[in-house]
Amino acid sequence: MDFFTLTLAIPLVSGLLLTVVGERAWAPNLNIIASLGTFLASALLTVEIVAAGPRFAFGEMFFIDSLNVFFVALTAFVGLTTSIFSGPYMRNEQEHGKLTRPRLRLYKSMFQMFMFTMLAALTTNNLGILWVAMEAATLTTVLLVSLYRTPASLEAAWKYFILCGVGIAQALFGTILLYFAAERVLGETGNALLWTHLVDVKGQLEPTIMALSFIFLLVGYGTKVGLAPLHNWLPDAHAEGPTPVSAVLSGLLLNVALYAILRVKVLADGAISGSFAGNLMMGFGLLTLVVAAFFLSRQKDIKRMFAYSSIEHMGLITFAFGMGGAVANFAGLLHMTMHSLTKSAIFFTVGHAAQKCGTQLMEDIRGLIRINPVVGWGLMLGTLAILGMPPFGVFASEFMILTHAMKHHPWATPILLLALGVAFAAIFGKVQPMVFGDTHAKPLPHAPAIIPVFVHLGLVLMIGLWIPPYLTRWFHEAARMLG
Amino acid sequence: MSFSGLLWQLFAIVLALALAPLLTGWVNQCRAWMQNRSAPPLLQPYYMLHKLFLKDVVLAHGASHLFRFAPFVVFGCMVLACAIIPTLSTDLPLAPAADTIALVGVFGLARIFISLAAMDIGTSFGSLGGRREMLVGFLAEPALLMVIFTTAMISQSTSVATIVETLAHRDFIIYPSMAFAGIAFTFVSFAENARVPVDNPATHLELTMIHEAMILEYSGRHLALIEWAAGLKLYAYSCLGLALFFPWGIAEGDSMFGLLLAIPVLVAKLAIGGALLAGIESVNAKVRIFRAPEFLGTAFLFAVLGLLVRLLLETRV
Amino acid sequence: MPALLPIDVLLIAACAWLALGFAGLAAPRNLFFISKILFPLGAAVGVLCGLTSLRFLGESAQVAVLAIGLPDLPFHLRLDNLTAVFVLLLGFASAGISVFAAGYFRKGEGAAPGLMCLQYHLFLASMLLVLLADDAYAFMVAWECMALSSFFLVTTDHRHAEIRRAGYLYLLIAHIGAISILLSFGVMTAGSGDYSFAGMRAQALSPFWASAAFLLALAGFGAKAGLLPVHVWLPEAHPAAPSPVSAMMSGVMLKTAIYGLLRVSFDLLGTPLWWWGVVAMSIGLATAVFGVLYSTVQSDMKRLLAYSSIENIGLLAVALGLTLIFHAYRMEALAALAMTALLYHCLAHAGFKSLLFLCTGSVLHATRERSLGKLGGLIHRMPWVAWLALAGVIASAGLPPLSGFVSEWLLLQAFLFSPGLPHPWLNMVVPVAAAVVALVAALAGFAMVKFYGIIFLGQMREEALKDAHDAGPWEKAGLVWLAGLTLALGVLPSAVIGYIDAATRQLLGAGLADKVREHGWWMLAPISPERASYEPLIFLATIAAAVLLGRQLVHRLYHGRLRRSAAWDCGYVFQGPRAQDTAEGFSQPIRRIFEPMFRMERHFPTIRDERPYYSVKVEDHLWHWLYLPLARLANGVSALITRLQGGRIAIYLLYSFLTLIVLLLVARP
Amino acid sequence: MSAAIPLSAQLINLFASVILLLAFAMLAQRRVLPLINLFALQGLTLCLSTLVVAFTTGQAHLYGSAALTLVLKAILLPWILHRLVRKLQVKADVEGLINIPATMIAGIVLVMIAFNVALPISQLSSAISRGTLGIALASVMLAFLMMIIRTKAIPQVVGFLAMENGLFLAATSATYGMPMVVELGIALDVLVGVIILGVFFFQIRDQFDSLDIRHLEKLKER
Repeated sequence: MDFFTLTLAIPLVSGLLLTVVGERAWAPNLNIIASLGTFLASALLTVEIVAAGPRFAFGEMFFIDSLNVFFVALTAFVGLTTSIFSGPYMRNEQEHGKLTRPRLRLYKSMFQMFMFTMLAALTTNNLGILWVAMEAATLTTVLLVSLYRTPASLEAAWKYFILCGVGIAQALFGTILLYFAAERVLGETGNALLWTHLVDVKGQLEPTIMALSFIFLLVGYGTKVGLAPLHNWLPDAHAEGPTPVSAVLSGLLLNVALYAILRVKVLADGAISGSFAGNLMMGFGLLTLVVAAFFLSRQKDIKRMFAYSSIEHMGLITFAFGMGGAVANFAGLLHMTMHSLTKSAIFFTVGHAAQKCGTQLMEDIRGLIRINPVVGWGLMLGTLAILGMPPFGVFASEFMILTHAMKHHPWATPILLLALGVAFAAIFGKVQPMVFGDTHAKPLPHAPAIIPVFVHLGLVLMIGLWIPPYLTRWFHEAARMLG
Repeated sequence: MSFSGLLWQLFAIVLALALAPLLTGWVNQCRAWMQNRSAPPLLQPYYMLHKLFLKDVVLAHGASHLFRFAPFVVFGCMVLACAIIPTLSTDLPLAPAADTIALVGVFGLARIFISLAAMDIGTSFGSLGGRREMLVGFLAEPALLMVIFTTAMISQSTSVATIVETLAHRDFIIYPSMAFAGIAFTFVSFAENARVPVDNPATHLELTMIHEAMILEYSGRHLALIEWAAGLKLYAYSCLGLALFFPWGIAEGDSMFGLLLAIPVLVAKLAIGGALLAGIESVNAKVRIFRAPEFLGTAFLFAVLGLLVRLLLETRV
Repeated sequence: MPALLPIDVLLIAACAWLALGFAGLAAPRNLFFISKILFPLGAAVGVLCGLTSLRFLGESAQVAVLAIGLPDLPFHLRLDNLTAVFVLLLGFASAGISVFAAGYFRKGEGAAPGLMCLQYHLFLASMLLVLLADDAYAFMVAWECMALSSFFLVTTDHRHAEIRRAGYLYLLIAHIGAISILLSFGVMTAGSGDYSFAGMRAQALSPFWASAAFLLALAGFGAKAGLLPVHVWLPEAHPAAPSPVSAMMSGVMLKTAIYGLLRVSFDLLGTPLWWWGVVAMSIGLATAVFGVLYSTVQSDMKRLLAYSSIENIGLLAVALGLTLIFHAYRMEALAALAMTALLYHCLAHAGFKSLLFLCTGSVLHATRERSLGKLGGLIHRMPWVAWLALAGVIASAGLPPLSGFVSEWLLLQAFLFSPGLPHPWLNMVVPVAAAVVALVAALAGFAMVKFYGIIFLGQMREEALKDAHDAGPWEKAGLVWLAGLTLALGVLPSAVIGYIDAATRQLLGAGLADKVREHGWWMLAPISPERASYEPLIFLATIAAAVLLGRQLVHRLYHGRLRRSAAWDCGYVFQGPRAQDTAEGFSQPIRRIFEPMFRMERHFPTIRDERPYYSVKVEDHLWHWLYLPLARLANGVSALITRLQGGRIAIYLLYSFLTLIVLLLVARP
Repeated sequence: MSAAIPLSAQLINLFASVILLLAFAMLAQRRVLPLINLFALQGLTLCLSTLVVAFTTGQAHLYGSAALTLVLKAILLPWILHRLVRKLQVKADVEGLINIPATMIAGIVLVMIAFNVALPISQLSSAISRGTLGIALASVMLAFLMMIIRTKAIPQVVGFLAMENGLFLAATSATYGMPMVVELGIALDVLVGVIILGVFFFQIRDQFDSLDIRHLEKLKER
């Protein structure tokens, strides 16, 4: 068995296994072990790809290159830390009476299934399968979002399902159009949806169809990325689901959706002269950034607020990829990584904080630093990191995006900076009183798993100061591939 | 700098110390005459100083070391001021130690110390006096600086000696700016020396006094030093005014003749100046304390106007 | 083994500070270890920095590239003379503050000492890195680290809502300033994509873009320095922080902003335009007047000092403006004079303002009181602090023979020789600016007398003040060090100028040192003794001689008798502490004269009041005219945008639908 | 002109038109059960159209597609929906947000837009499926419109499924079918989705005592 098969098989098998044995006492450990296995396999796969270059798997069905192997590793890593985090978190939820054992079983198995669908979406070579995997990811997460079965969580899940379902239907139409365009070049060989084949002939694809197809795909997958004004499901789903789910939604699912857009953008760029796709993405990115920034200041629920922050960052990343070119793509990839790590770390601390204070309302969360200094500092540093404060890595990528924008699209710079400033004012103004000040909250029955937070933040800090050379090489290669 | 220069410097200081109370006495006498009062003796200030030195110092319970230290500092500052203002000669060894800006600084230093000392006991009048003194000070100081700037621009120097040399020994030129500066300077001197439109040295009327309120708690040698310093300040201002606006007669270099001639000229100028001062004081009424800022504001404006006139009209002179 | 270059020494110093910080985290509750070992070591590192830059000054620049940073933009470091002057400032000022801090932090106050130690030393290290940075990324990282670490220090006592508010405001404005700085750097690269300072120097910008870069830098660094109208954080943050931190922020951190301005306008941008100077000068004047006026009317001792810092920053901006004007017209000798004044005032302010803030720290510790209305008479209980504070007060009031006067003197000299500018309009305006500077200096005296008189002199306004105690040995040592610096800067100007001249020469190509050295070390005559001279030592000696001689003579000729009695006070009987001026009372004339400058809320007692009282609250017009409307605007926009999320799924679907249709209709490749 | 069009293409165009017609009918239908029936009918038409394409092009896997469509869209899903309606005792009347004529006008505008958008593509297409893509796009948009204006959960889901129908039409008729594995995946997803939705309906009814999605408007910004 090679590492790639393992990477996909472990979550699938363990997900199925957990539906059966998920109520046992050791099931959480199985969840962690499976995630660890996935992570190790993906790490070894990464080593292999970095050493030996891109490869196929299962015929031409799967294709792993330097672009997606990096997302695979990131996904597996955040999956691992989230599973570690969710252990004590879910136990606390259970003791608070919010979840029953069958629900926990559902949670664990769906978590693994979700990991599987995402890894599949990332590694597949077939744009149709990509669509299928994305839809499957939606379905698994709908179940996760509605895990509490409260009216609010049902409402959130319903909206999530309908909006993303409709969105993804549009993506399917886009895929069909793409196939239509490809078929004219590649013929009815069954290869017309294989990305590796499409890339080879991207210059010959019909531009009109490709433009139409890209619009559908952008609107479709963009719904899942959370681009304004298609983002409305996102804050609800983040706020009402369990916190580990918010962490993976923000940290991973949005990335995967954006990854799908990136793959298509490469084709659209090849087919359409000029920067049609890039301009669209820049427009959406800016709009999203500004809208999300202004949403931030009126939030009362902590998870909603960070959900909007995710939207904001997705906007920034979309803008970066929209600009295109080696530097901007590099910065976009780096920002995606940094955002995943930081945002999931923030959701970990937010989860503990909300659990401690028994509420997600920010005005009732106070003095975290006094109940649990580690959680308090984690939230504070995480927030500062996500706001783009040096020396954290988010600043490094924002610096590159901004400087690149200044060079090539100076008109956009004031808008970017306005949004970043407004976001800073809003988020920091809300987080500071939560972390600081006095409180009356009591400690929790199960000590929080706080190591993931600091592992994430440590990585983010390291990248802010020093990006390891192999990582740089890797990013460069991926950025070059994106054109 | 030469030995004789040093001697003349010392002589200038001693002369200042000696003449200052006399000037105060002279002004008081003139004032009394003009106001139809019987005048005190000309040497009255000397008697007073002597008597005060003889007396014990009665110190309030709450007085700190700063309170006891301040009179000496104020006195020292005034001595320095008199030492660097050319009274007899422009060739003073101490002159480079402080130019006109530093001179303003010296007055400021003295003011700070006397105000702080006034606040030290913690009485109502003390702090009132300190506050008012600083009020007068912050308005008078920039006005004085502006006057000095005007003269400094004419002479391209801030050194008092150079200014005097330039003004006195060049060909006679009418500087309109100097008229403005002169008026401003007169205003400032009145305020700084606690003279009538702003303050009245002869009364202890609680609600209006400034200088006297500050030194209410002083007695004995401390009071003597402060009074002496006040005399020195008047002397210094007079000499500065004379040096800036009527510089003729001040010796350049240390020729014996010039210096000897300078003494009577100085005395005469001071006598006239003192009489004028008394005259102005007599024909004016003391203004309310909150009119003082207007008075000084006018002075400041005049000084700035002088500067502008200088720049506008005389730059090509 | 090659000899250690100064830049290496400074790098090691930065690492040492970091190491000390993390050492504190190793034993976060061990107060003795942290305060008596780590902080003094930090002070030693500070002295090392100071000495290194003293040794370096005058040499040619040294560069280093670190292996960290962005892949194509590793950290570039550069030690040149401008940097060295500010490192000198940082090293020597921080040494005093660290020693003071060793005695200042006590058990059970605020955060864990180890955390404070980490933040404090991180703050120091990042300031050093700001000065050394030679590319935009390293600079921004260090700059924001500085803001962050100081933010955490400001909010040490975060249980008070107003301290949190102060911290928030501080970090927000710092961040916005940082954005502006980043933009300025971006403009300076001129699209070359080379973000190292060397790359920026190599660019020749058009006047328009150069001006844009300058104005952005002025806004960005101004936000850090506290220039109008982005000063609002300063009077909030300084009082909120523990006193050593206030001292560090006011004394040192604000100067890094000045450093940045100098770096941008003289080093990176090349030749300035004349009107930049006018802009800087106007803002500086407004800031100085604003700062000093508000400083006089404060009732909180640390706020008073904070506003006084704003005033000093204003003066620095005036000096900067003057330098720019001269430099733009190639009047290098005068530019050198103005810049010397600027650098000198940086050093002087670092010394005396740190000293004063530390004194308030000692007072705060001894009395737990910050409000001027509840202090008084502390000279009896805290003589050390009181007498050392006097040095700071005199220097801050800009009076001879201490440090503040020298820089003010140099600045006025520079103003005095401004005629001769080829621009007639400027020729008129510049002297008026000098008048304003003079006014500001005099008002500073007012504020300082208020500060000193109300805290240290008079009767104690509260019973509890009788238990106040003088500062401990560490605190005294720190205060003495800073007072010593203030005195040294005051009496040895020629020597100091000999050192800082290297920076002037580097930036302008002209300096004062040769002329100053001609006339001996005791005399300061920047152009020639005929034109202007100042000999502080002789000045001081004359006054001292007069004082001593006077005292001796009086005692010898008459007597030295002394007795104590109740105060006279015109025979007024009720001489309780409440008869003294309050802080508000003392500043009443200023409020009255400059009434339009303040936004006042006053309550006057009436005859019918059961418990009559008088109160006055002074607020900042700008807050109401600029900041609140901005906040309202942002809120309004945000309220408008939030309507997007109305909860109805049909509407959400409609958005999606319309987006699609619009794109289908509009978007064409 | 018309003589040039082969029979198969005419048939496909016919079926496509029927699908569009049914989409309009669904848009106008006020009651739930007939709505589901219309949906089943649309599934059947889709199946027929796929069969024609399969027959014309001779692609074996399109027969599979047709069978899949028949089983899933014409039989299984309508049956599930019927059961749901019975079990949940949904009121028969469907309330729309806007009235039927207005909806119709909007629908016509949409069809015009869709045809316009699809026009350049149709011109590129081979003769057999000329125009179908526009019809497919139009029915997708009509289904979309239906989702927007319906306030009950079940009609909304029917709209969602009708949209899938439109997509399927595009996939089979316009492009001769996607690769089989993709079609299978899509079908599986739709099936799982409907099952999950069914579970959801019960939960929503339990929580809100109604399937009116106007109850689901609590989560919003205030």
